[in-house]
Amino acid sequence: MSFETFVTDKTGLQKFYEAIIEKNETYAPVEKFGNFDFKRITRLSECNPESPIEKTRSIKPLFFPRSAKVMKYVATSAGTEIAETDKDPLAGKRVIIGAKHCDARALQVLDKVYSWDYIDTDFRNRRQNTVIVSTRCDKAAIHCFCTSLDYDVETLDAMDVLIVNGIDGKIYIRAKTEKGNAFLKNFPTIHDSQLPENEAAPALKAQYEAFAATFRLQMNYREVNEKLSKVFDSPEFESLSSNCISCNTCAFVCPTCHCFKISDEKVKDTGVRYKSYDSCNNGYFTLMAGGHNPRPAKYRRWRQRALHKFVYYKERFGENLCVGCGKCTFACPVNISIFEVVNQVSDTAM
Amino acid sequence: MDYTKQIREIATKLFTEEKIDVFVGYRTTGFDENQVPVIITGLEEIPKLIFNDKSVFNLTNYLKQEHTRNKRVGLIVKGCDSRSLNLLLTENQVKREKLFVIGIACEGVCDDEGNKMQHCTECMFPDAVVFDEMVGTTHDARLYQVNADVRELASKSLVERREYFETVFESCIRCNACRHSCPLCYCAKCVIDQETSTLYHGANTTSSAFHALMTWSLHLAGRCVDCRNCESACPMNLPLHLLHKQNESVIYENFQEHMAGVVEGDRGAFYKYSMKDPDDFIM
Amino acid sequence: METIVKDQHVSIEKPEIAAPPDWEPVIIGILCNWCSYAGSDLTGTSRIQYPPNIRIIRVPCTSRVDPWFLIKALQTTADGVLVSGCHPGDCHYITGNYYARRRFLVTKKLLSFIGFHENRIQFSWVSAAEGPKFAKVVAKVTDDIKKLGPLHLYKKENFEK
Amino acid sequence: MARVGVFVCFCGANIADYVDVPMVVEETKKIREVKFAIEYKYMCSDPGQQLIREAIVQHRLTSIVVAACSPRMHEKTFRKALSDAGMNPYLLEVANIREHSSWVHQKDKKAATEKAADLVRMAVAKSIANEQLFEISVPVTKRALVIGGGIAGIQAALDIADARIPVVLVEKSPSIGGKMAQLDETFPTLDCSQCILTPKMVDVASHPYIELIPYSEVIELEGFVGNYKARIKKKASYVNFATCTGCGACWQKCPVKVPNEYNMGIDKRKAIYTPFPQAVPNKPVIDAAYCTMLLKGKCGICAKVCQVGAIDFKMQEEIIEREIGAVVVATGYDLWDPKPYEEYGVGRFKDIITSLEFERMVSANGPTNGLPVRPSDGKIPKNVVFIKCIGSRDEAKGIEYCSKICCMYTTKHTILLHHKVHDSHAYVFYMDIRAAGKGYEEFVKKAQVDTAATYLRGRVSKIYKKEDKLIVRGEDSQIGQVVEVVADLVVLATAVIPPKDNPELARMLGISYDKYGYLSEAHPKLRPVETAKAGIFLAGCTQAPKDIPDTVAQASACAAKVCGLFAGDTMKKDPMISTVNTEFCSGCQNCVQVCPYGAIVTEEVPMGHGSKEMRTVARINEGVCQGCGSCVAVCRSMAISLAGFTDHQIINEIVSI
Repeated sequence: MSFETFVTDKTGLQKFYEAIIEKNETYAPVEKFGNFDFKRITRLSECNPESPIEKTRSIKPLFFPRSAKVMKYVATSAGTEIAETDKDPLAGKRVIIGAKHCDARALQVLDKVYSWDYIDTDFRNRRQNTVIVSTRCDKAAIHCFCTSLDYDVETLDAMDVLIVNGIDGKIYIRAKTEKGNAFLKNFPTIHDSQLPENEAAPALKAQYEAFAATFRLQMNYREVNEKLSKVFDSPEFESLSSNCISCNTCAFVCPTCHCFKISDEKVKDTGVRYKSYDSCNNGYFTLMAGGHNPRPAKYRRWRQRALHKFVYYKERFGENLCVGCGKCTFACPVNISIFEVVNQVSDTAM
Repeated sequence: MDYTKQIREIATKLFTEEKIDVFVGYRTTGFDENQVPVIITGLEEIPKLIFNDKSVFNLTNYLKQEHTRNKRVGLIVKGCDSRSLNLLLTENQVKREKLFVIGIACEGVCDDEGNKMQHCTECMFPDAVVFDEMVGTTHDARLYQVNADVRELASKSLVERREYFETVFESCIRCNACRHSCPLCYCAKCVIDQETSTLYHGANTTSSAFHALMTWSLHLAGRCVDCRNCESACPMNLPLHLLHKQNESVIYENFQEHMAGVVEGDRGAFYKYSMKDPDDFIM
Repeated sequence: METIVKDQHVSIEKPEIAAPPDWEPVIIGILCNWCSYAGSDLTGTSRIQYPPNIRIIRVPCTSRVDPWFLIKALQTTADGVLVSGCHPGDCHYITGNYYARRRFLVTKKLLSFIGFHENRIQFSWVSAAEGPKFAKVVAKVTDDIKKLGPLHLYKKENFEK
Repeated sequence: MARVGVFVCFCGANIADYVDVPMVVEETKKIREVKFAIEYKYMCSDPGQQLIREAIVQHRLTSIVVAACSPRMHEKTFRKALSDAGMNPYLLEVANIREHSSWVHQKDKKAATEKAADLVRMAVAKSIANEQLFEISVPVTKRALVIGGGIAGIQAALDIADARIPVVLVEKSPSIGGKMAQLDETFPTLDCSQCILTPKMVDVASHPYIELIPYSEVIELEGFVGNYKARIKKKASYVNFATCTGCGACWQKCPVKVPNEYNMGIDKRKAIYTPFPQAVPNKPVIDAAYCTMLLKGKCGICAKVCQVGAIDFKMQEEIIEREIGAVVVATGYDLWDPKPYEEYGVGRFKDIITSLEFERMVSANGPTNGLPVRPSDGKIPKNVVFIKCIGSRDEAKGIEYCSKICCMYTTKHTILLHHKVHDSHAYVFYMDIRAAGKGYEEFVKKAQVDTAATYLRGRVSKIYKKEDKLIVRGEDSQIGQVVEVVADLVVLATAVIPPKDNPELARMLGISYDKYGYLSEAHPKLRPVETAKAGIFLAGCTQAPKDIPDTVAQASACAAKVCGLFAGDTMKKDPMISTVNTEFCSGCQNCVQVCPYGAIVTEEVPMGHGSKEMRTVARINEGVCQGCGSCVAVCRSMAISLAGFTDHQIINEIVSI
């Protein structure tokens, strides 16, 4: 299915963004300490919708917060009462602008795990109530490899509205979903510039091709998937993980990692239960109450991380749990590249 | 500053003479200027080794990792790294006889953009203080100066400082990368991970970030060597050095202690005292 | 007694939220068993009156006080903290308060650096004989913190007064 | 889940008048863990305690909170009540709602009540984290080591031995007796020093419970209170004490003459010698530094004259080990060398002597037959100037403190001078006369009258020689004039200083010493004989300058402490001490660094996960730990916890207000 495409210029886009911000609860990349994190904004000047890839955190926290309050309780001699939980602050109707397409794709992957045996209603509500406006990148960053994975970046419909900076200098705004299409109807200013499909498609394709040509990293994901499923006992994991310092940053910035821990904090007689990010690279991640830890060694945790991304998730849900965004590699203090790791390990497969 | 040749020569000698089992150094990423720490185990890997002003990461962190445990380790240390090594030796975390330390007379390292890092411009001890072999030309002693960022922030009003740090703690995502990348954070289980309902701070709230970072910086007070591994690891680019440098300036100015890790056997200001310590802040 | 380190830049925190009219600060007092706790007992037996805002926690020695307690207190229940111990040289455990003194100074300066008013974290030496001094110290700390208003900075979410 | 019982006391009207006690009970009942709460008039009374005992059984309580007076008052009482009910006494917490609330907030009942409720809430929260603790018992070796055989060591050894506790008395020199044996008479009674000391020395030698090891030094002490092991180095005396009869033939025939330390070098002794005639043990030793047989292999006369063949030139030093339970350190003092007083001509003018030299001269068994003489010409001096505070109270040249005994012995010296040389005249330059002590002031007053000595208040600025006299120029500050005294002899009252090897000794014993080198007591007022290290006690001048009565009193106090320590077969200790959770211990040894008692040692434990590798962790010696918690606060991994004040307990208190 194809939706309408509109063409505009820089000022038009700016007006479009301003109109979004004015009418909606809007989230956008806001700079803090040289880093872009998605925050609630009220003015366009607060954010940079075209923030650099390597410095932008994913939009995952807007759907799966870094720490979410599960419940609040009061324990007295009269018994333990679950206090009235606050309304989910992320459940309202909202718009995200400046999202990267890989981040949007990551949500599609996460949808699978969140609506599998148990449906996470919070996550689903947040997804349903959010319009994602994504700008297609012009140039791949050094660790990007989204074009090498099991989704087509060109036809990707994970975002509701796609903005493309055409190589002709024009800016194309295109709805990618019904939700996006309906959303665009609220902005009459850009309607004047509707393009017929036969004009829009080549412009978008041309931009994509120019973009796709900038990738340093290329791989054949089918081969990697295939080979990785056979390398569980590869000694390569040990040497590849040798310079990992188990800092967990990769998991915290990853747009698809979804492991969490539950913790209680109690003051006086009131307690709050939080659900917060955790990382399988953490040595205590698999520590059990009895003291047994099935993954005490670093390479085992590393293997789990790599294989979960490229083998286990694929086996269960048919998709890679990696969208090729390169965020983990950008964030890694010792520059370990997941791309290198999976490729080198799969090379050892028979 | 490019000591690749010397490092490779020394590493070759060490492996040939079978003095070490592993060597911790740097290699290029293969695609950009930046470097990856690398643990090599034999002569055949020596051509990977490199050392220049992009060799930023403090390698003493690897002394707490399982790949070097109970092995004879060859190691490259810059001035700051050597101070953390000194503390690790003092705190009985590593055995000196198991190490072969290549000390660097460091000219300062550069960030991603190629600019000299701020702490290198302020560095008091660019030369390694612990080493078996020294590479480079040594420097004269430099005077202590309060970190420029700390000075600037301290000159602001209380409200401004509070607002600034509220942003810092709010931006923290509690990934604990700062702790893991710190060579001096080697506790079996960190105090902020202790699981008792009233003690536990695993949640990622501003309050818990405040708690975690404050506790962390106080545990490093008088010990932080300003290698900035924590900042390079922080995915949110938080100015973590501010906390450490603030403590350092208070300690240096009030207790006239040595800088952390400069003197062997010196554990840092919190583990000793003087009768002459300031008392005027106490009623 | 009169020496309180003055914040050179601003004398008072800007209260984020105005104090309710009947607001009373909560001050946590951590006292060493041998001097200050005994001194506070003496204040009691001498019937010297002081403001009722302080809640006292007994520890064997000020060297037992981990700066972590102060952080935890400010983060949860307290509007201000007072730690009190033996005068230098009088420590029941010989050197405890010397170690504590260093930690206190660094902690106080660090907390002040990140935006807590210095008067929220106070220290005193009160001997077992200084009942009147203990009352004065408490009165002063209470007064200081009343001026500063309720502490909201980094309070845990589940804390309600 | 915890089941806490709360008992709130009215304390008659003391609490009830200012705190709404029933309200506090009501508030307390709201706490989840509180299963029983009640108020009572006097909790400390028998019926009050009975209430606790009954409730423990009836409500299956797991911890108890009593809200009453200060825990410093009745904690023990209530702990006993818990014990009586079969509950571990350390499951008690006391909320101090009297000293901390009702008595100090008498004008505001509402606030006092709120505060009391908070204090109870905190105590409840703490008590939830309370653990059962058990009194620690440490076995003791009932043998004491006394280091130093001066009057302090002698007195301590005798007192301990009289209580039928074995004592090992180690003396560095060949004979016990110390400085007191060099004195002639003692103030303020002018008792003959030898007459009162030597019987005690003989007692030591003959006491069945005292093992006297002379001519020896303690070189190592390991272990902890009740369980020390001392290594004692016995120097080679080259005389077999077992066979030597002490006849004296050897030293009479010995050809080598050596300055006699006992007489301050005024006369000579031999290379084989007994320090003084009444020495105990009265056996000679060979001074290896002078004996020509030992130095050059020539002579050996002593061996030839010895009828019992006790001389053994091949004797080697010997190491003796003794298991002991407590140590009394009584290493005495030294005298300050007045050399820095150059303007007095110290070292240039022979007729300037120190007080102890004067003391030896006037002593009946001294080198000059009991008469003071001028070292320069051997004449009896007529005008003698005594100068006090030589080194004492002198920050510039000497030490800051007052040596305490000089005023008194100088007074004694004026009397002795008067007795020995009737037509003499004494001049005393003094700063103050400090005569605090029983009979001391009277002694000084009487001496001033009897001897008609001239007391001049002021410092001496210069001494110079004029013909064979010494001219002492000083200030008489009372008339504000410079005075000059023509003196035949000048006696300097030099300061008391600690023995120079005190710091080394302190390090070996693991105790502390002050900036002068005096060994430090645990508390200047309340624990003056204990050191910070349990089981090590101080007697005499090694702790600070003091006179003989004070020294003897302190020595006896040490003996009482040692006897108290050894009263049972084991020592009982409060269980509120630190313990290490080795799982979390990273082995950084910060705790070892800050522990004031040296109570923390390291040990090796397996790495875990079935690994054969070992790692180093800290271990607390429960016999030594005093429970200050210094180690807990410096333990970054939270591996150490202090029973009764765990992190969990304190945080519980903080978050429950």
